[in-house]
Amino acid sequence: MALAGNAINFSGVGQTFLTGTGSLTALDGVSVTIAQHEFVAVLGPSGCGKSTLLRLTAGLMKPSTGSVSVFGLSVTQPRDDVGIVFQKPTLLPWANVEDNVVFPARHKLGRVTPEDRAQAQAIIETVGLAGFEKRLPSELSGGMQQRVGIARALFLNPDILLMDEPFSALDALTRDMMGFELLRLWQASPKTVLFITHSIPEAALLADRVLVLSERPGRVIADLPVPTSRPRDETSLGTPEMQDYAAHLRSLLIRKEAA
Amino acid sequence: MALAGNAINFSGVGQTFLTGTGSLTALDGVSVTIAQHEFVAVLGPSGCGKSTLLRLTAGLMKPSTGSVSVFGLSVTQPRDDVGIVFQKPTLLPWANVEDNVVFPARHKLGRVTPEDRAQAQAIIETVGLAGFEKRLPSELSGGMQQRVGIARALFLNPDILLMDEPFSALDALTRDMMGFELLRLWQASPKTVLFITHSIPEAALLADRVLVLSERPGRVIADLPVPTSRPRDETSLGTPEMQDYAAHLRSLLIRKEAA
Amino acid sequence: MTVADTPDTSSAKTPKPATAAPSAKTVPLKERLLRTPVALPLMTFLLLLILWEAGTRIFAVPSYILPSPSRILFGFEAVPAGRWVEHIWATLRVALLGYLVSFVVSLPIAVGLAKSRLLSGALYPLLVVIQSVPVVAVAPIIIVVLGTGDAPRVVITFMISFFPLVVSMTTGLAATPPELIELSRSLRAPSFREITQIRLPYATPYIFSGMKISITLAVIGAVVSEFVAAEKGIGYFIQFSTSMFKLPQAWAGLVILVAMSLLLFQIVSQTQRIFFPWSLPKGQK
Amino acid sequence: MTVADTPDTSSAKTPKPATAAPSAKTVPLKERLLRTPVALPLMTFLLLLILWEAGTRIFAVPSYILPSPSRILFGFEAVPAGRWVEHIWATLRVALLGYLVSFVVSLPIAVGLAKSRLLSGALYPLLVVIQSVPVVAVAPIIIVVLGTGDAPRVVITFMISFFPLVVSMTTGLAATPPELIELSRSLRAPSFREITQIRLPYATPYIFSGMKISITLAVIGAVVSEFVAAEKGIGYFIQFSTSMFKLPQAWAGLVILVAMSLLLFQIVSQTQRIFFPWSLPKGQK
Amino acid sequence: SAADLVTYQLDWLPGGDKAPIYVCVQEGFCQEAGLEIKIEPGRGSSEAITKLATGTSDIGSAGLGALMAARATEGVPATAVMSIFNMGPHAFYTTADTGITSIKDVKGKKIATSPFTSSNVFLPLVLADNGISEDDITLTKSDPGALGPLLMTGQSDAIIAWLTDVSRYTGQAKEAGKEIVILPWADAGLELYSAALVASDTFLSERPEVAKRFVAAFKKSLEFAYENPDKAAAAVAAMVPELSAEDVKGSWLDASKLAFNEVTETYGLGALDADRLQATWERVAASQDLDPASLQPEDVVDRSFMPASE
Ligand SMILES: Nc1ncnc2c1ncn2[C@@H]1O[C@H](COP(=O)(O)OP(=O)(O)OP(=O)(O)O)[C@@H](O)[C@H]1O
Ligand SMILES: Nc1ncnc2c1ncn2[C@@H]1O[C@H](COP(=O)(O)OP(=O)(O)OP(=O)(O)O)[C@@H](O)[C@H]1O
Ligand SMILES: [Mg+2]
Ligand SMILES: [Mg+2]
Repeated sequence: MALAGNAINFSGVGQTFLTGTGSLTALDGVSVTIAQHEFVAVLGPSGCGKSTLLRLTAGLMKPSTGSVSVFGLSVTQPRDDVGIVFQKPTLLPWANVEDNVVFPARHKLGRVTPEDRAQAQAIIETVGLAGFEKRLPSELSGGMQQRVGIARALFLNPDILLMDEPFSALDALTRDMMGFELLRLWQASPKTVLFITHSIPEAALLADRVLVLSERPGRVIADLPVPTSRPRDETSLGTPEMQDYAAHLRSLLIRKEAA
Repeated sequence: MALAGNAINFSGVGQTFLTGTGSLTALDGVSVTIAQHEFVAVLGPSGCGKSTLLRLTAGLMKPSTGSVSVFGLSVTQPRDDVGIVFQKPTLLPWANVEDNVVFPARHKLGRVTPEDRAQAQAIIETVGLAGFEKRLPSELSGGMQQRVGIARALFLNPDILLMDEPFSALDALTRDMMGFELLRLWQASPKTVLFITHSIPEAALLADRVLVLSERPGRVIADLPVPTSRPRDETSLGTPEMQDYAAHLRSLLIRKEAA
Repeated sequence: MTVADTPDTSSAKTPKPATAAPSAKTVPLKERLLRTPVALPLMTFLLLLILWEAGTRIFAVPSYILPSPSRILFGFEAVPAGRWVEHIWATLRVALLGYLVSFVVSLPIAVGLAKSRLLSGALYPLLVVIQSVPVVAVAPIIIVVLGTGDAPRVVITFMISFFPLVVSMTTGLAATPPELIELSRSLRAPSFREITQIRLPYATPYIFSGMKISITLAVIGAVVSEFVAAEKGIGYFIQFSTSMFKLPQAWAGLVILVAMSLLLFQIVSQTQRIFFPWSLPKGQK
Repeated sequence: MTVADTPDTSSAKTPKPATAAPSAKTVPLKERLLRTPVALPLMTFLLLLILWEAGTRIFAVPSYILPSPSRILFGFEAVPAGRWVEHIWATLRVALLGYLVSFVVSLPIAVGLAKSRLLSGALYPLLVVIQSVPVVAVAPIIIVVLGTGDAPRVVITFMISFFPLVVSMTTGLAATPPELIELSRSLRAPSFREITQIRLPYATPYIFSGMKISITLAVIGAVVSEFVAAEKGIGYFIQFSTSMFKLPQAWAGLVILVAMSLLLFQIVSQTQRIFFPWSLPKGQK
Repeated sequence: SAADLVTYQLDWLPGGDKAPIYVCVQEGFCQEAGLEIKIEPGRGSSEAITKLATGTSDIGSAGLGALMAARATEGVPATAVMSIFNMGPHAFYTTADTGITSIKDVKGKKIATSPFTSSNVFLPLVLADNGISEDDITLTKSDPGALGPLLMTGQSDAIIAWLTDVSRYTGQAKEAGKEIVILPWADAGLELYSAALVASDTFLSERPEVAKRFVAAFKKSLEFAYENPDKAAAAVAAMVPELSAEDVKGSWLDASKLAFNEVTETYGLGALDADRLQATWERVAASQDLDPASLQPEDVVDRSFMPASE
């Protein structure tokens, strides 16, 4: 896949929150560039600032220091070409699955066309929720809810897809299936993906590159391209090359713990 | 470890929900016996009724058909000797970490002793939240919140521990650490554990036995003892025996998909 | 350890498993009673009526203090049916108009209060002022400025009923989960759609809570406005009958007034139940 | 695609990143103003006062329709300070007592309503009845039964102010996440602790929303009770002055009444802000 | 021995027209009669009569018409023992610029009245006496406080108010630069008793001696107040801090004309003349749609508590 130009650029990004009991630095001096159509996974211990990094990219927050730019323009507000899957499903409790998926159209443009509905139907099938179109979120299990959230983010076919642990609530089977489905989607209509995860195999299987963040304040302690070429499948993880790679990632995460 | 008597018994358990659009059978004919101090993991696709099984065991729900008994007594209401880790963290937003952990004492008995606080402190350290005792849940990341939920379930030192995907929101590192910590706790003070998870390696690493549920309506399609003896560590998963075992579990889950 | 024989009696809070799914039609009587929104209150009222009648008879309560239900019944005959209808319509019209105005005015105010702290600081005290001004004190201005038609009465009704709506709406609009607001911002949707498609639906339970309070206040407002300026209406009728010492007739008016409040309250409740069932707490659907 | 120069203007809803953490003390003026709960409303009031004074002068509004602020100022002199204090204390006492009674009575009722649908069906209509009965109509009974002390006035205040509390509390108690109720049930905690330690704290935002409405209604209730039966109190004073055609003096009473409402409202708001900050929506802490 | 406690019920808020009872307290007439007085403000005649009937108060002022209606409809246990105002206080108020100079002129005019004043029930009778039908006028009802403003701003041509408020409306008219014109209904043939001293039957039967002493002291106070309006005003102002002596004096002077007039000269102060009572009842019955036979006006009064005239 051709990587043309830069999609996302962090330069010297730091983020400090004011809390009730003082201030808390979540990110510190993060400088990373992500190329167009690149699939980058982010690993890091809980609370290190991964979600914060994603929020900054989405323009939902302004960095305390440094700057974030997307397609060469400084990010000062949310953009049209970015889709987000949140860590929590955050569905509309009063809308059924289909209405939740087409919600971006209704919300952004104020109307939902029959094409939108057809498109939604296709995505709902992709995420394995066919037959549940008319169910309310409260009638779904946690994993099913998260899949609706993913479908919603895909709905507008964004150039950049920001995913905050999208598969953590899914069962192993669905997780793998969704992972490969995501890869298929990504190859069919190329997108730049920033993918936060807690799973080393998942990162290794899906990404072009993996960023490892340190414990809070989050800094980039490693930026490693995945050694295997695409297309990948379940067996890809079995190669010694990949086993080493996964072990290296693991050691990076553990090393931090020891420090 | 000596397995003395039966802890949990499901016989012909089925559960049907009334929904807005009809009825939905979540579990069907589940008959399983879990011995005392046994660690049983439950795998199954999303929405198959795993959380429902746990709720039935906890006495939070009555089965539509069949019966559930704990220590030989039919479960008709919650019991004192059962601790639950919910799929969502469900913390009290107004209470800090420590107060959330000691909440079972305050809620059940109406008072919190200094010993309770000391006990809570020890558990908070175990789950890696030392230093966050006075933080409110809203100031924690999702993973940290889940760890508070685990600490709370451990607080009353229950005989039976019911855990609903307790580690799914944790990062890989913490996840492993917590898994081994759970094993240590389990060995130090033996408990019967019913552990729902989406992760095959996790199930294989932690459990004595793994139950695999089918897609909805959930039935037990496999009940397989883990072939490796304890104590286990990271390397245990690497043995060919375990590789086969994991592959078998995976195939069971996938076979269902094909069907 | 005690294990009760009758299981799960307190399970009203958990999702109800269909314990007997196939024979779901044999709903127990207690359940069926609960589902009828009319039977139970009716029984309560009948009981109270009987107690009331018995009490006034046993203690020989003079009817100028508290007439017995049977005497109140005669009060209804004091006025021809057509005249009752006129009175009822006068009060109902003002109450509904005032309620409407309250709703229409409260909505933008609540949106403003919820979105802007600046506005909130400036506006909230003003609202409290309007809410706390007793109508009698400002009646002269209202009447001189608005004349003696429906207008002053609607304004008075509005003044009395709008506040709970504003407070509940504002609380509700601010209670939306921040993630959904982020979703809206990330879509760069126009701000009004954040309101209409996310905040307002989320505020629905709060809004209905305010609407339930306000609807009864609107009736009170209409009555109070009739004390201040009217020649028709149930409030006017009650006050007039009292001043003529025609107490059974005044109490008949009171009964109608209460029935009107109950009816309107039920309409608001049922509107929520029928059109916004997801906004009801679990177990009340 | 347009990228605005001034970023993040609408970020009031998202957690505020400390954009300039080290120099956090240089809070911009706008922010500082917003944090002072007094300055902004005060400015609004001053502005209104000036408009009012100017308006009455320019249009030569006679003082028997709307007295100007400067004339109202003279109204304060009509009565010696000690007498003002007596009036204020009489109203404040009844308002606070009635509010207290409302709260104490509403709490168990709301718990009952939230926990039992049977009770709910029987009780709700009764509450609506109490709420919708105009005080004037039942004042004679209340006075005959309770005498002429504070008691009838407290009861009237209660009747006027309790309803929003019940509705908000009930809504709030029913809004607790079902998972937490399951936690409580799994601990087999006594039912009252489910209420005190889970449902009530969860209902806090709703309860305060009700309390804010109720506190101003309690003042209104005290005033209305003084219209019906009193020889002291701000409401009595306003009624008295109005019936004596002393409008500036009545308006002086009105000003005091409004100040009292505002103060009590602020006390409730600040109580929430100080003691229950977690119950405030994000961005208002 | 300790003084007897008597609770005196006003039929409205304190004011100049209620001066006698304040005189009774302040000038010591009540004390001389061995009475200790507690004054309860009221909210209209019906409310006052209810309080008297239930024994919450012992004696007080209330409209005789209201008492008759209450007796006829509910048989309340309260009785009039003395008349205070022997003329109806009802009147049209208008301003000179409207050109209304007699009651006949109100035909076709816009008239405002307060919603629940007893004047409203007599209005049709007065109009009929003057050959006007109710349809000939446009009647609006609004808060008493709004009547003055409506008249002064010209939104109404005339208002219906009581003669006890002459000085207040005159004051408002002056502020508006207008001249007030008053058309009392009594001049146009509406002859009836208005405020009377009404006592609880319990009070009369259980403490008749106290009642007698009170009525005597009250009558004395009434006379004193008429002769010494300044002292009367001072007595009210002393007990009601919200009122100044000037305010009180004006309204007492207005009100005292209802107690001291040609009727008083004919029958004596406080007298309850049988014919005039009958006339009052006929008017009340006609206006409130009551059966004239439902009440013997004589049953409503008890003249035995009046002091023997000197
Ligand atoms: N609004 C906020 N106010 C105060 N602190 C915050 C806020 N948002 C995040 N934090 C803190 O910043 C740190 C990073 O948070 P973030 O949510 O980015 O972590 P994360 O890496 O996504 O964690 P997880 O993997 O558990 O989701 C955490 O310690 C958290 O407590
Ligand atoms: N209260 C309820 N009312 C109706 N349907 C329900 C209810 N609770 C659960 N269900 C349905 O029952 C099925 C099983 O639910 P359950 O939560 O047990 O699944 P699960 O196996 O835990 O799923 P996940 O892995 O996604 O958490 C789901 O299809 C769900 O929609
Ligand atoms: Mg996160
Ligand atoms: Mg589950």
